[in-house]
Amino acid sequence: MIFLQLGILLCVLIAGTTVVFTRGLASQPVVVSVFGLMLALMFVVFQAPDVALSQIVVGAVGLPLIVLLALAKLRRDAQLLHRQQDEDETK
Amino acid sequence: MAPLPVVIPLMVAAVLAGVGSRLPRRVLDLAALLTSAGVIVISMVLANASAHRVIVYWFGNWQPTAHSHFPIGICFMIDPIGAGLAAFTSLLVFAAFTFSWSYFESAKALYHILMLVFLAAMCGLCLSGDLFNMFVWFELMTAAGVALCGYKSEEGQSMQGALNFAVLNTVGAFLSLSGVALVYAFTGSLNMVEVGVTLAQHRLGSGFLCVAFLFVISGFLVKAAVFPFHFWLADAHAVAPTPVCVIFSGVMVELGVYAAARIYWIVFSQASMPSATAIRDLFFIVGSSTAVIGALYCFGQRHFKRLLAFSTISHVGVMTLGFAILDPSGLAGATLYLIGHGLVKAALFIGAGILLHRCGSVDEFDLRGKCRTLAPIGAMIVLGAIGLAGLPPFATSFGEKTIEAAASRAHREWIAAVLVFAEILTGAAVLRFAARVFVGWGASRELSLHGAPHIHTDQETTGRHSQVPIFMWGTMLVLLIAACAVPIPSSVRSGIGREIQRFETPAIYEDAVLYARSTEPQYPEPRTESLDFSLENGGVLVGMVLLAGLALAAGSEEFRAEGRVARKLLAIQMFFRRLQSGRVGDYVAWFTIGIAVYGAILVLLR
Amino acid sequence: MQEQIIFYAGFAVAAWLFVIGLYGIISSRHLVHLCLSLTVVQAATYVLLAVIGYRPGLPAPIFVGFPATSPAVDPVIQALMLTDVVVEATVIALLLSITVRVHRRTSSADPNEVDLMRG
Amino acid sequence: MSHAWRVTVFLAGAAGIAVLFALVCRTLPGPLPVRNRYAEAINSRVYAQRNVTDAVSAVNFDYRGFDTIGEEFILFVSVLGSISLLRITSERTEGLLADAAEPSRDVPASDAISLWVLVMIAPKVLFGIYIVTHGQLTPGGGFQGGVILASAALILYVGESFAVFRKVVSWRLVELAEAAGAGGFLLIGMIAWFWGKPFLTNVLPLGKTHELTSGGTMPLISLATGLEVMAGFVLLLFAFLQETLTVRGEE
Repeated sequence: MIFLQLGILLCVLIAGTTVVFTRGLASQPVVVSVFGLMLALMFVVFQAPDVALSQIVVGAVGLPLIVLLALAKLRRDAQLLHRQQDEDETK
Repeated sequence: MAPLPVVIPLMVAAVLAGVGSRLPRRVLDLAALLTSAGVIVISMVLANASAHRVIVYWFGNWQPTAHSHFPIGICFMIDPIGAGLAAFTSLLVFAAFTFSWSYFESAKALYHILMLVFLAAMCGLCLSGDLFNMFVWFELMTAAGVALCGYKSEEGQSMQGALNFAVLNTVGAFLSLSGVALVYAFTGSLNMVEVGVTLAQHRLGSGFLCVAFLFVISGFLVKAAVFPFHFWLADAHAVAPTPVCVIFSGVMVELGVYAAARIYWIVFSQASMPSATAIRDLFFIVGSSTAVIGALYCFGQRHFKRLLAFSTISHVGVMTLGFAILDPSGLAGATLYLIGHGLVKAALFIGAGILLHRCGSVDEFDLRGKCRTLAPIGAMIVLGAIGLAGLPPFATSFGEKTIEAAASRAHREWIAAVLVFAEILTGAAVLRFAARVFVGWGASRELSLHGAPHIHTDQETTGRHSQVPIFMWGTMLVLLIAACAVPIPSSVRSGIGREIQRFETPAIYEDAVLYARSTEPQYPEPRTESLDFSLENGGVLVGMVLLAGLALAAGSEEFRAEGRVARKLLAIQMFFRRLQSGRVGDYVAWFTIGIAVYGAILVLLR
Repeated sequence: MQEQIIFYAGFAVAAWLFVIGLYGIISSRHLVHLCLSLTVVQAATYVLLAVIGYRPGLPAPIFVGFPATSPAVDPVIQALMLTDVVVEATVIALLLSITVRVHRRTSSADPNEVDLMRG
Repeated sequence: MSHAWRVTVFLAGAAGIAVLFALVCRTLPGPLPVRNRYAEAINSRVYAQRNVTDAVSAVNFDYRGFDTIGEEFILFVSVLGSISLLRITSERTEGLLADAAEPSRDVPASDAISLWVLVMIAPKVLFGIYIVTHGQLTPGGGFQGGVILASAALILYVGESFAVFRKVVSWRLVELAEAAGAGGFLLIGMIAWFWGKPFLTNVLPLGKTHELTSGGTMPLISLATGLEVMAGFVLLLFAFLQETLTVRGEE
C-alpha cells in the first residue's frame, strides 16, 4: 500500500530532475507534459481528484501548449530578424 | 465596510476591463482617481473606527462558533496600523494617477486596470489576518507588478528587469508557501492568531520554529528587497514607468517589512520567546547590511531612477533596523520613517518623471547643466534630498530620532551610526545629481572606466514637452508638503506610538479574533521625540553637502591625476558593480546563499 | 508509522525538487528552460502540500457513496493546491511573454546575455 | 559572476539549506493532535451545512471563497499582462509581421477535417460545461471546466485555421466574458449585503443535495470562475497566436 505512494513520489522526483536536465528546446514541451502527468498521478494517489483534474488540464496540456506557442514565436521572430538583416544588407 | 478597500478597486478594474476600451481617456482617469480617493476615505474611516478595538471581519460570515472558537473562514483583522497603511497606499496610488493625468497616450484601459488591481492587492495584504490569504495577495501584487513593469514595452525597452522581478519574487513566494504549509502541517490552521496560539501552546522545537519562521517570511523579505535579495529591485525600477516606480518604492517594498513584522508579532512572538534574541540579531544584521550596501550602490549611480531605487533599498534597511529592536518605540519609529520616506520618495520619482518629460533623459551626465530653466523642480529635488537625509522638518527625521532613541535604550548605539551613514550617502547622491543637472557643476564625464550603467530611457509622454503640466509639479509639491506636515501634530505621533504597542500585543488580537471580545489594556503614553534640529542633524547636513561637493570635484582632471586613493575606491566600487550583474541566475544564487546564511544565523544564535 | 514514512519521503522529495529547480534556474541558458525550471520549484510545493494533506487509508473528500460524517483526507490543503495549479500556469505564461519580448529586443533568449543594467 | 562562481555560491547555499532541512527533520515534533482540526471541521460539516458533496469545492467557493477571488484576479492580471507585453507598438515590426503572418494557414481545411473538428468540439464543450456545473458535487468546478472549454476553442484553431478561429471567437466577446467572470464573482459576493450579511456569505437557498442547484451561491461562483478561466485562457491563446490584434483594433 505504502509502496504505491513512495513509488509515485520517486516518479515525480525523476521526472522533475529530467525537466531540469533537458536542455534541448524541442523536447522540453514533451518532458514538461510528462512531468505534469506524473504530478496528476501523484494527486490521484494522494486522494486529491479535484487537483488531479486541474493538473491534467493545466499542467499536462495547457502549460506545454503555451510553451510550444512561445517557442514557435521565438523561432518566427528569429526568422523575421534574419530576413530583415538580409534586406538591410542587400540595400 | 471592511472589505471595501479590496472589493471596490477590483470591481472597478473588472468593469474597466469590460467597457474600458470604449471609454475616452479622461473618463478612465477620473474613474481611477475617484476609486483611489474612495479607498483613501474608507481606509481612514476604518483606521479611525478601529482605534479602540480591533475590527474583525469574517468573510462568508464564518466567525468561530461560540463553543469551539476555531476559525474556519478567512478574516480581515483591521487595526489602525494596517488600515492606515492601506490609506497611505491608496494615497500614493492617487498621486500616481494624478501624475499620469497627462501621460501614457495609449489606447485601452490596461494601465488603469493593472494599477487598481495592484492597489487592491496591497490593501488586502495590509488587512488580512490569514496566512494563506496574505500569500494570495502577495502573489497578486507580484503578478500585477510584473505586468505594470512591462507596460511600457516599446521596442527600445528591455524586459530583463521585469523578468528578474518575476522570477525572484516567485521563488520567494514558493518558499513562503512551503513555510505556510509546514506551519499548517503541525497546527492545523491558517488563521494567524490561531496558529500563533497553537504554536505557543505546544512548545515546538526551537530549530523547527526558526526555520519555519524564516521560510514564511522569505517571500516578504524578497519583496522588501533586503540584502542579498535586493538585486531585482533596481532592475525593475529602471524598466518600470514613473508612476509605477512611485508605488514600487513608496509603498510596495515597505509592505514586505510590514508583513514580516505582522507575521512575527502575531504568529511567532509568543512561541519563539526563547529565541527572540536570535531574531533580533538576525534583523540587525539584515537591516544594517541592507542600509549600508544600498547606500553605497546609491551613491555610485548616474541613472536617477536607479539611484532612487538603491536609496529605497538603503531606507528599507533603516526600517528593518527599527523593527529589529523588537520593541514598540523602534517599530513606531520605523512606521514614521515609512510614511516620511514614502512621501519623499514618491515626490522624487515624480521629479524624475518630470525630467524625463522635459529633457528625455534621467542620466546625470547627459543632463549636466541642461535643466537650468527648471530651477523650481531642482529646488524640490534638493528638498527631497534633505528629506531622505532625515533632517527636520521631514517626517523621516522623527522616525530616525525615534529609532535612535529606542536603539540607545536597547544598548545598540551603533545603529545610529548606520542610520547616519545611510542618510549622508543617499542624501548626498541626490544632492550631487541636482547640482550637476540643475546648476551644471562637476565633470561632464564619469570618473571610472567601468562606470555606472548608462541606460537609455524612453520618453514616456507625448505631446508638448516644452512645459511641465501642473498635475506633475503640483503633485510633487503636495507630496513634499505632506511629508513635512503629517507628523507635526503630536497626536499623530503619539497615536502611532500607542497603536504600535497594540500591534505588538498578540493577546488583544487573540481576544478579538477567536473570542469576539475586546480587551484594551491601558498603554503607557509613548515617548515622542522633539522636532529640534539636533547636533546630529547638523552633522548629517554638513556631511551630505561635503560629500556631494567632493563627488562633484572628484570628476575633474586634477583629482584624477592624484588618484591612488580614488583608484582604490573605484576598485571596491567595481567589485560591487560586478555583483549587480542583471543576470537572474546570479540573483537566484544569492537568494539561495542568503536563505542559508540567515537560517544558520537564526539556528546558531537561538 | 506509514504516515511518518510518507511525510518524510515527501519532505525529502520536495526539498530535492526545490533545490534542483533552483539549480535549473541558475544554470539555465535559455529563458524557456528557466521558466520550466520554475515549474519544478513550484512542484516542490505541490508535493509538500500533498503529503501534508494525506491520511493513509482515508478516502478523498467527495462524500458520494459513503457516510458524510466519516473522516476523509484534508480538503483545505487540496483547495490551496487547486488554486495554486491554475495560478502557476498563468504566471508562467506571463514569464513566457516576457521571454518573447526579451528575445525580440536582444535576439537572444539566454538569461546570461544582458543588454543593460550592470552595477 | 562567472558560471563557475555562480554554481559554487549556489552549491554552498544549497548545502546550507540542506542542513537546515535536516535540522528541521531532527527537531520535528511528532504529529500534533490539533493538526486535523481544520480538515475535520470542514469534512464533518460540509454535507449537513451546505448540501454539497465535494468538500474541496465547498472550501474553494464558500469557506475560503475570498482566497479564490484573489486567485481569480491573479489569472485576470496575468492574462492582461501577457496581452500588454505581447502587443506591438512599433510600426516597423508590425509591418514585418503582417508580411510574414500566417503564410501556411490560408489553405482552407478539407471537409473531413471540418467534420472531425465538429465531432471533437461538441463533446468537449459538453464535458467542460458538465465539469463546471457539477463542481459542488463531483471533482471539478470552474477552474477545471474553464480550461477544458478553452481547449475546445483551440481545436477550432488546430483543425480549421486562425481565420475561422477569429471569425467564430470574437476578441471583444471574450474580453467581455473575462470581465464578466471576474466582476460576476464579486457581484455574487455582494448579494449577501442585501441581507445585511458579510461579503461572500452564502445566502441563497441551499437546494437538495446531489442536485445541480445545491450549495446556494456555489454553482454561481463556479460558473463565474469557469467563464473567467475560459476567457482568460482563450485570450492567452489569442495573444500568443497573433499579437497584432490589439494594434489592429477590433474587427
